[in-house]
Amino acid sequence: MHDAAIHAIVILLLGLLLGTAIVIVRMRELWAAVMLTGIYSFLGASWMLLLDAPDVAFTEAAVGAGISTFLMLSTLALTNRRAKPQPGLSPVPLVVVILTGATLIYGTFDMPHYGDPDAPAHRHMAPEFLADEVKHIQDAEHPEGKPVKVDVGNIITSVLASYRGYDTLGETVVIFTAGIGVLLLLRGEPREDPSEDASEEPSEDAP
Amino acid sequence: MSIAFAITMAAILATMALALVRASLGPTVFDRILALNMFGTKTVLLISVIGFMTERPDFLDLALLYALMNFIGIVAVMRFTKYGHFADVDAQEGAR
Amino acid sequence: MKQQTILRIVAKLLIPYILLFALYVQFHGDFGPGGGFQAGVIFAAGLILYGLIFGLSAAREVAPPALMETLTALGVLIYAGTGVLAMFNGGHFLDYSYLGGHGGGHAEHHGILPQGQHLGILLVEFGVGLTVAAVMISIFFAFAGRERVQ
Amino acid sequence: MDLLFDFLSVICLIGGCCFALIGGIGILRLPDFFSRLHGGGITDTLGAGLIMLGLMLQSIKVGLTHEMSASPWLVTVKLLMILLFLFVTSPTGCHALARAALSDGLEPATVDDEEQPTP
Repeated sequence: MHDAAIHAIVILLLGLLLGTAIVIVRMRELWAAVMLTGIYSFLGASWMLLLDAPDVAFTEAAVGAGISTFLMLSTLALTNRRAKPQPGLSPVPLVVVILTGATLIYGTFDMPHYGDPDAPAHRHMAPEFLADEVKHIQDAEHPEGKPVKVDVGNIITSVLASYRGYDTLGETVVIFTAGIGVLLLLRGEPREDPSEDASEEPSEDAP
Repeated sequence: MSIAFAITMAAILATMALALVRASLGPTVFDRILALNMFGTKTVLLISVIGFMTERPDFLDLALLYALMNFIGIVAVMRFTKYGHFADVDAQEGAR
Repeated sequence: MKQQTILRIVAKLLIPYILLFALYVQFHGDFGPGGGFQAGVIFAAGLILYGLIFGLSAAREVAPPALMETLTALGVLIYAGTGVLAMFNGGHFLDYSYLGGHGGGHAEHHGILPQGQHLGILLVEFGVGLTVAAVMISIFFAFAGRERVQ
Repeated sequence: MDLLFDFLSVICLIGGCCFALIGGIGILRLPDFFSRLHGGGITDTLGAGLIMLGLMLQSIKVGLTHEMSASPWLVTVKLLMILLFLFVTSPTGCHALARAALSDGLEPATVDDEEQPTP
């Protein structure tokens, strides 16, 4: 009963996601499309939560609801608020998308079932990560030869920050580089600080 | 209890669907933002109920986060629809 | 937006909690969901809310852009520096077990948590959070400071 | 005792569901923006409040039966904080929205407006 209810909820959620995606595609007002991507992110986070991935959902929540809405809106502020209407509809993109989608879905048939304990992902490295997690609970019984490696409550944090420290360092450098890139692009010409002369500027610049 | 949680989740999802319809129809800008506001609240509720249904109460951190972040999204959208940019407007806005 | 009293007061009420929640996510990430990246984003979101309500110049006073750019680099430096510190203590790069202060780096005493790992993860997550928050705030200033190009 | 808590919490949850659905229908069916605000208001305050109250009763029930663990009480406090934030942010959003709509020149529909197109 419990599992059936969760499955039904997952299907409803996916249906809502699909509906949101269709609405986003049909929206000509770009800011409204941005707003709807916020809604999409709400639904996506709920769905990830149902798949038992709270850390991914947490990232989605932190980025999707506030920051990404704001960033996309500020991009719109610098470009254009409405999408250009497409003159004619060509069937080629639709065919390409349907073919790609069908191929991807066909590919998932070979993937292990959700939560399958025999899946390669659960047999290769995961037992080692998990074993280190439980070790501190029964630490007293353990023979001395085994080194305790990571002993942090959240497995995700220990995997990300310790086992895959190089990876996370690389990601941090990527964020750093991206930030520097955006700053270099948007600070192209030296502008007057608008905080100082905001009172004069509009009267001079106003058309 | 799990049936009650499932019914609650279904009702919340139905409300979300209604809000989504309003967000897509919405004749004025403000209708859409109102629907977004409602959608955010419903997400907070949905996540809380999911946390109870799957017996993982640490999911509530996520609901708390959404309760806070939803407000930021709404303020950003409202400011954008009003001014069209995010630069300082206090001088232009005057005594409005 | 500054003229809207209710919005301003509520924002004033909320911003401390958003920042506090970011710190909670940052330092509780070892045990609950979340970590440096999420905490940085939430912290930046708090400041962005401040900027949206009280104006860009007020936000620039709270978080000077020059300082933000420095912090961007400082976060990466803290991360890499933690790794180098482990090397100085005799381990590999980013091998936090050697940060424990016991010298040999073998912290597997009975009942004692491997302090090095805790310390290392804490430092590294702090570096990530610092970089992410500073980058997000810098991007906010960069985007919001520009006017529409027509 | 458990049964009482379960009963009360189911009543709260179902009540919350009803209010959420009423608000959802309201936001879809009401004629103009200012009346749709009411639909949003109902779900955001009474609907959210009742559902949160139902969840809180559940966690209080767990907290009373397992005295030694502190976690159910933490859950209750977190729910209370979520509710508090919702109660603060959501009406503020509605208020700012209504204000923005008024200053944008959107007029609330009145009875006279409705009579004119359908004489």
